[in-house]
Amino acid sequence: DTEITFLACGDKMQPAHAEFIKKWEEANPGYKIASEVVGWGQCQDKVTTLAASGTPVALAYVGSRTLKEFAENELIVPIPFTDEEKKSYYPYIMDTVTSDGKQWGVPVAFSTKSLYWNKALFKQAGLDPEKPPQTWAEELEYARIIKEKTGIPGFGVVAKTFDNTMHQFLHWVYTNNGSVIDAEGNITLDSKENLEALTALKDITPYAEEGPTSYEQNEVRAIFLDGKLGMIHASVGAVNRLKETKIEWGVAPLPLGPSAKGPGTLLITDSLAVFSGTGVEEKAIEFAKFLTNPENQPIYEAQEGLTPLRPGKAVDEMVAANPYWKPFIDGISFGGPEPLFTDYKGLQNTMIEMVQSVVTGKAEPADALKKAAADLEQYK
Amino acid sequence: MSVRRSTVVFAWILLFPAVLYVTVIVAYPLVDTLILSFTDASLKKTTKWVGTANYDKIFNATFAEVIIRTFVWTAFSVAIKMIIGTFGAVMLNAAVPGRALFRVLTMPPWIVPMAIGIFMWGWMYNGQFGMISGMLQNWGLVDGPVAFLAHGSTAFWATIITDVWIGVPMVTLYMLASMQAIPQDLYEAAWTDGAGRFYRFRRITLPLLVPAMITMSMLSLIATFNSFDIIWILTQGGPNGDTTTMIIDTYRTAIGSKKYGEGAARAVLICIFLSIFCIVYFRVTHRLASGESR
Amino acid sequence: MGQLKLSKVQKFYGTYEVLKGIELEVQNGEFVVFVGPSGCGKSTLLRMIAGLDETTAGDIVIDGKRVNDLPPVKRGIAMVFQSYALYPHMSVFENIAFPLRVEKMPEDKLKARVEHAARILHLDQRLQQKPGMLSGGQRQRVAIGRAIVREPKIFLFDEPLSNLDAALRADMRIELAKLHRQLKATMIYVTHDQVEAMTMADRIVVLNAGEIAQTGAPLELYHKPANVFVAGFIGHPKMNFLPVVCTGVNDAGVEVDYRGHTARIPVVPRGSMAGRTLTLGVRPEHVQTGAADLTLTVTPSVIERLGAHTVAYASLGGEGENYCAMLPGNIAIRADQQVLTGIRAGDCHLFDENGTAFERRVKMTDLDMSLFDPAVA
Amino acid sequence: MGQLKLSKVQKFYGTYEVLKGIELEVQNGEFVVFVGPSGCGKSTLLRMIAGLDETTAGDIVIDGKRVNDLPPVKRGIAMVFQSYALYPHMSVFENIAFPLRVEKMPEDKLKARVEHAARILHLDQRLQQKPGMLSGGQRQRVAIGRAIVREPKIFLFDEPLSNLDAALRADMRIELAKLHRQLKATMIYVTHDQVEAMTMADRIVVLNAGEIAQTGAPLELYHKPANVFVAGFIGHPKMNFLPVVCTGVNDAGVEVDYRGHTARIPVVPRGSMAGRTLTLGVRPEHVQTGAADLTLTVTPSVIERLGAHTVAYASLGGEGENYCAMLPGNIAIRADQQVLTGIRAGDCHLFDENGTAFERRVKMTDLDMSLFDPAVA
Amino acid sequence: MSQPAMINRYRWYELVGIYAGIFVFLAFILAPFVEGFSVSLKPLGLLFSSPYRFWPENGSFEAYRTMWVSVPGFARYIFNSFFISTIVTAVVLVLVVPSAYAFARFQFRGSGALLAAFLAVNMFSGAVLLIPLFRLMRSMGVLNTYFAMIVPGVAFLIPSAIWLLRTYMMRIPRELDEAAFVDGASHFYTLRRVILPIAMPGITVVAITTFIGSYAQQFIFALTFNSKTEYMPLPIGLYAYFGRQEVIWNELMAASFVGIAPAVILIFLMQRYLVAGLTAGAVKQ
Ligand SMILES: Nc1ncnc2c1ncn2[C@@H]1O[C@H](COP(=O)(O)OP(=O)(O)OP(=O)(O)O)[C@@H](O)[C@H]1O
Ligand SMILES: Nc1ncnc2c1ncn2[C@@H]1O[C@H](COP(=O)(O)OP(=O)(O)OP(=O)(O)O)[C@@H](O)[C@H]1O
Ligand SMILES: [Mg+2]
Ligand SMILES: [Mg+2]
Repeated sequence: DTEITFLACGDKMQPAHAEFIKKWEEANPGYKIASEVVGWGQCQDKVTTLAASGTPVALAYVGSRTLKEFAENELIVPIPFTDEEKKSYYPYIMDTVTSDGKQWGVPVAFSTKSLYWNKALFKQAGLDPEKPPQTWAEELEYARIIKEKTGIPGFGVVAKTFDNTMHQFLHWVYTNNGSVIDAEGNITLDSKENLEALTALKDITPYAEEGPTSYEQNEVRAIFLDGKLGMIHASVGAVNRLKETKIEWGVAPLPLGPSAKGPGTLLITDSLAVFSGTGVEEKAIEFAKFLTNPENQPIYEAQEGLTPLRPGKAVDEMVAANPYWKPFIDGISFGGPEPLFTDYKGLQNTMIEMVQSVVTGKAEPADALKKAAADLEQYK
Repeated sequence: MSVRRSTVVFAWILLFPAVLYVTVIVAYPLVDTLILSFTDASLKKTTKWVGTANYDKIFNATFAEVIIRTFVWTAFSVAIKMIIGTFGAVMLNAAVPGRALFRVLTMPPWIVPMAIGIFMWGWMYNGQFGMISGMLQNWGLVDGPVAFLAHGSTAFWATIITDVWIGVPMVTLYMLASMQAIPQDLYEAAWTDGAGRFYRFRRITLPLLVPAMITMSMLSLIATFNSFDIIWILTQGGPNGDTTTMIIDTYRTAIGSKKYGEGAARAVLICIFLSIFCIVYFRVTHRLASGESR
Repeated sequence: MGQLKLSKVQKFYGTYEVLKGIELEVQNGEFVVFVGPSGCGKSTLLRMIAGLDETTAGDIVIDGKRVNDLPPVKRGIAMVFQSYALYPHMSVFENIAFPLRVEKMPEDKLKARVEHAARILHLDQRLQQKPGMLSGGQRQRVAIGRAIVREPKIFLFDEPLSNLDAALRADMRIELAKLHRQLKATMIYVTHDQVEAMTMADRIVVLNAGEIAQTGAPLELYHKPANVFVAGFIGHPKMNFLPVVCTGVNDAGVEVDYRGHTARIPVVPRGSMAGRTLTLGVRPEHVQTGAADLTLTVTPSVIERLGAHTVAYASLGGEGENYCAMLPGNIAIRADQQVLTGIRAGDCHLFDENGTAFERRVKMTDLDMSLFDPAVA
Repeated sequence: MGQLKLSKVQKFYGTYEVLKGIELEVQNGEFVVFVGPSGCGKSTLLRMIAGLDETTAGDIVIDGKRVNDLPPVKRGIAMVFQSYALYPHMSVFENIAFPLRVEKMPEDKLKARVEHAARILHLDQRLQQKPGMLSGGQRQRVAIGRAIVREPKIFLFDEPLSNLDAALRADMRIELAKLHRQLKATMIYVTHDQVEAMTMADRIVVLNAGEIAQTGAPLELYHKPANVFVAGFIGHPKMNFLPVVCTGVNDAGVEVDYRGHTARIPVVPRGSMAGRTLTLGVRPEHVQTGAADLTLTVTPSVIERLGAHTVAYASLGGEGENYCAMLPGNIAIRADQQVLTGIRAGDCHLFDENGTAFERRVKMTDLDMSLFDPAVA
Repeated sequence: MSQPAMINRYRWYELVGIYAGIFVFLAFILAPFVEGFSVSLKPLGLLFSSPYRFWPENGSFEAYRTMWVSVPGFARYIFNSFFISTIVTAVVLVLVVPSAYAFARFQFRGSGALLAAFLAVNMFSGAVLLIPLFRLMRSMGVLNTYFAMIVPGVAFLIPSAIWLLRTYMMRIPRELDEAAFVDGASHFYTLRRVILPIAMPGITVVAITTFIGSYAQQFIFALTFNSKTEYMPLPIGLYAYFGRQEVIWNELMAASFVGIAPAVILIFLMQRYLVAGLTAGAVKQ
């Protein structure tokens, strides 16, 4: 049998995928999927090390943000998508895997964020528990009130030296019509919209938990789950956890900034990338598409609690059954993709540094933004 | 063949397997690294010889900061390790019931996989749910949570303390062993002359431990200078780069950003620093040894 | 003052009784030497007096005060260790000054004391050196210096010279004797070396398996050993022991028979004697060539010619009945050739079946100085 | 066969010359002892003969064959170390058998040899024990056993008895002498101990600072030391040296003057003598009480009474002019009281300004056995 | 029970001081384990709750059961760790014993420099050499086998083992070698029959430290050079508790405690040996 090596991230092969693999192998005699699962912490580095040392896997689960770098270094092959295929996805999703006009990965997982709030804390602070903030101004105001009235931080700021610090900041950016890089590859970070976003983040920090630079988003979520935060930005995954607690919660679209055009969020996708030089690229692409086709993907998404990649009847049914899904789907319309940079680690580090310097009061938003914008040039 | 020659040949025969092994597994990759440091190696398939460009690039203001931070971090860590380790050794050297058990209890930080130990410290430093912040609040020493890894200065110290924790068992064990090598009759002589316990410690134990302390300091200096996992897992060099040491910077460059060439240049610099330490160490111990035996 | 009294002193290690009820009084200014075979408990006893080891039972009394529970420094003793126990990182000055530093003596007074001690011990030139740079004898003197400065009532020495070579040992011996006269302090000294014991001691305490075998002035032990153990232990080469049978008692002493040779030994008889098997002891140095009160013809198997003496070893036939004679250096004897040897009855010792000596009825000029006529000397 | 010849043997450590051209011949079956002060190069020389240390220059010839470049085993030597160097993890049997195992001797032959050696050394009962369970003397014997089984031509011993106590040392000395007679092998023996040297050696080699000071039979060195060094080194207590002035030469010998006392020393004069400052040597054991050829009145400051002897130390006034007398045990003298001491001229040694001895014109019965009349003995 | 020597007799306040000192010291050493233990007892849902409570409310040993379920291969990982460490220790000893002997006994040109070079290996944490090492492992064809973890593991444990054993061997009297040499034993025979048995206590200490070094600390090599689940050692196994969405902290901690238990027991049994052996090393440095 010809082996197709498949590196998945996580603690074990998802049951849905395991099943699809079996199906695919039956349909494609002579091929065998040799899968390996690596924990999240090391997954990305392992893929890279394997590729760098000349023994790439055929197919790997990667964050879409790494695709451009792999592509530039000719480690991965482009994936042909028909227009029909492209159109089946929610807007912007294709953008997260597109660079130089080509697609470099098959989107496999998708996440968006919404605002969660603690109704009991709202009540305690004298706010209307059924009225979540809709603008940054309200968000800031509520956070302040909660902090002052209850002594409990009103909003969870994420600023640890960790990738989702950048993600969390991009939520602010995409709820104010901002961007980091435009289609021509110009850095657009130093803009009015982004300055508003960074300033808002700075302003809300005094009402956030103590030491935001030591918390990443899951840790902030944990504080929220403990009832010690008024509001957070989090993915749909928080819902299941909240159900296990006594918290009275609500979920709403992310509040919007002054320049916003409509509900927005950061669109993060993970993709299946096909590495070059394995000799089974064609089959790997085929397999990747099989895993994520409109028939299989929803099963996987449902199992994992992921935001659906494609609109459709199934999605409508899901929203109908679980109304909390609504804000997560709604945000997609004005959302923005994770920007693609050649050196995404460079991008990430620059953004984290910028956020941290503002959150810790080391720099003014305008200066931090300017410096970061300049630094980003080298990572395009 | 003379007797002398044959012993030299035999010595080399004995050494050959280990030398060969280390040469292949360590020296060869090391040379690889050195060569890499003069190239623009990255994820790209092709690499170009760039001369000393990587080294030129390193020397900027931030890197100077990183070097200074590395030295300060290392110095504090080694010093505290030595102090706590020696303190522990002194306590465990006391002939009190339970001493054997206490000695075993000092060793877990050495046995536990380092990452696990660090995770446990990460828990302790957590402002909301961690032990330290929690205890301090329970005792009313602080009001509200304190996130130790969130602020530049506390994170700096927190990483040092964790590094100390991992290094202490070895120091304690070694100092304990050295202490037991001090002849008992010195203490008896001092005691007959009326020297109390603390006086004996100050005037006999401490000075006689100096050579062992120098050796241990050197060994832990090397380990500490290269200490990576602790900072990486706890703070990844943050916040604001306040815990970024040379090894973190190197890793971030080489593995994180995949600039293998630049990373290798940084690695070479680390080796140069460490070599300097080694030379100083050999000088010092040599001087000590010749001073004592004369 | 430096009076020491041990009463019923016992020491157990676990259930093993190392010292079995020691009774001893040491006068102020006395130089007492402990000797005995290895493992007999000399060091243990010394360390108990010092306060380094615990006393299982019995009292240790210094100057009328029971000190069992006092730490060493409060007992007014100073100890010199076999290994010297010098502090390798301190100069000679600091080593000697150590006890004074402990008691926080003012600097000028301390300096005077240390320098005084150094002068006595001829260490003035070495004060700034480290012990590692000194010879064995000098190290030993530093150790003594450290003991002197405290001006203790009692000095304790545990084989202080055993690490030195013969020549140095002889010198140090004389220096120590001088020091004793100079300081007039009580000294208790443990040694393996007979010569040290004989030359330095006012009184020797012979220990055997945790018990005192005999206490007495050196020559008293030499001339009047209380038992076979002491007789064999003191004196080198070892005393010859011959199994004899008592044939009778008369005014002149006890008549004994050794393989047909008879002699009358001038000792005080005890109880009924005739027919008992006794042990006759005679020191090799008291065996002469030519006939005497007891004349034996022997064939030496080994002759050791040391220049000043000739030592001849012979077997008297019986198992272990070795016979040794210390003869003049230029004596004309050869190995494996018969020699006629004589022993004077007055030089003989006699022991009963239990090894207890019969009191000798001889006058010894070297033992009792009053027998000397000073004018003669 | 076990003949050894050293010619022009030199040893350098770096630029430091430890041995300065040693010339020595050792006959088959001879027992040669090296003595000398610490650091004079005894061990170094022995180790060079063994092949453990390299010879810088000169030849080491064993049985006519130059062995400088041969490993020890090919030289036919066996060595017994001061520390015994027993293998702690092996039984006594295995320790002794070690050299035979190395040469892969068949088991039965090996067993026979080891048992034979063990019998000679009275180790038969101990063969299964580990060295740790043995006493010092037994360990020493095991070490010797290991040397014996190889049946070497030459045995080398480096201070083999120095770790033993006095009594054991005396026993082992005699056993070694017996062994030498039994094996008839050449033995070279390094020691610090005078008694060992005097009693065991056929010939003593006195080393001083890397050179041979004198070679000769023990009593030859005792009676006819070639120079001041050997005179002072051999004999204990040390020989007394007095500065004298030669006043003339006559048939009977050389006339010297010591502080107004004159004596005629029976030595062979050399060159012009009168007026020269010479050194008179006399051994403490040759000093007597009462007048003699040279009579000195001294005031002993220290009297050591050892029982068999009394040793008196006096100062003759001049710096370092110490005077020591070894007198009978029961002599009637006291410290700080004047004594008249006499020295017989025939007992005296005389040395010139360079320390070279004048040949003595005396006959010594213990030196020349032919002088004995065997019938007398 | 025999009394302690007089000099070691403590007064009550000294005893209090010593025990207080030991308590403070051990508190520092063990605090993270206490924290870890308390985490392992808490149900996942209650892990993140404030205010901080030292004793977990409704804590249970549930995690110690579920850990075997959620990472089914855990027992295998422990076995692998044992297996890899055993082989590593054996290989290290085979390489190190002769070298340590050579360094302890023979002076030849370059011996000092070579020793220093060995020490220098300690300076490179494997992380720096990862990429070249990977290439090397691949060309040797040992990727994804036990050897992938054993080969580099050995290399980085050699230096300290040589250092420790050399100091131990320097204490073996040189006369033992010389005696054997005089008796005609070859160098190799001497090493095998004389030195090895005598150096056994030292070798034991080196074996223990090497074993532990390999047992607990070999992480990065296992991660990079091996992909086969069935060969994974303990530290990687522990990483398996980092689930897809969330770390299963309580099981991770429980598994850590279970995983280090064998090594702790080993240390406990050997501690007398360990301190004594290190003492030997410390005497001469
Ligand atoms: N700590 C101890 N535990 C058990 N037994 C001991 C201890 N110390 C000494 N002994 C035993 O007590 C006895 C006396 O020992 P001690 O050291 O006093 O002998 P010693 O007369 O000084 O001998 P040496 O002349 O060899 O120095 C010995 O049999 C020894 O084995
Ligand atoms: N390896 C060496 N390097 C330099 N000098 C040495 C070495 N070995 C010995 N020496 C020097 O050579 C001289 C002779 O040493 P050796 O051991 O032969 O003396 P020795 O006569 O045996 O003394 P001792 O009676 O103390 O054993 C000494 O001065 C010693 O310092
Ligand atoms: Mg003793
Ligand atoms: Mg020697």
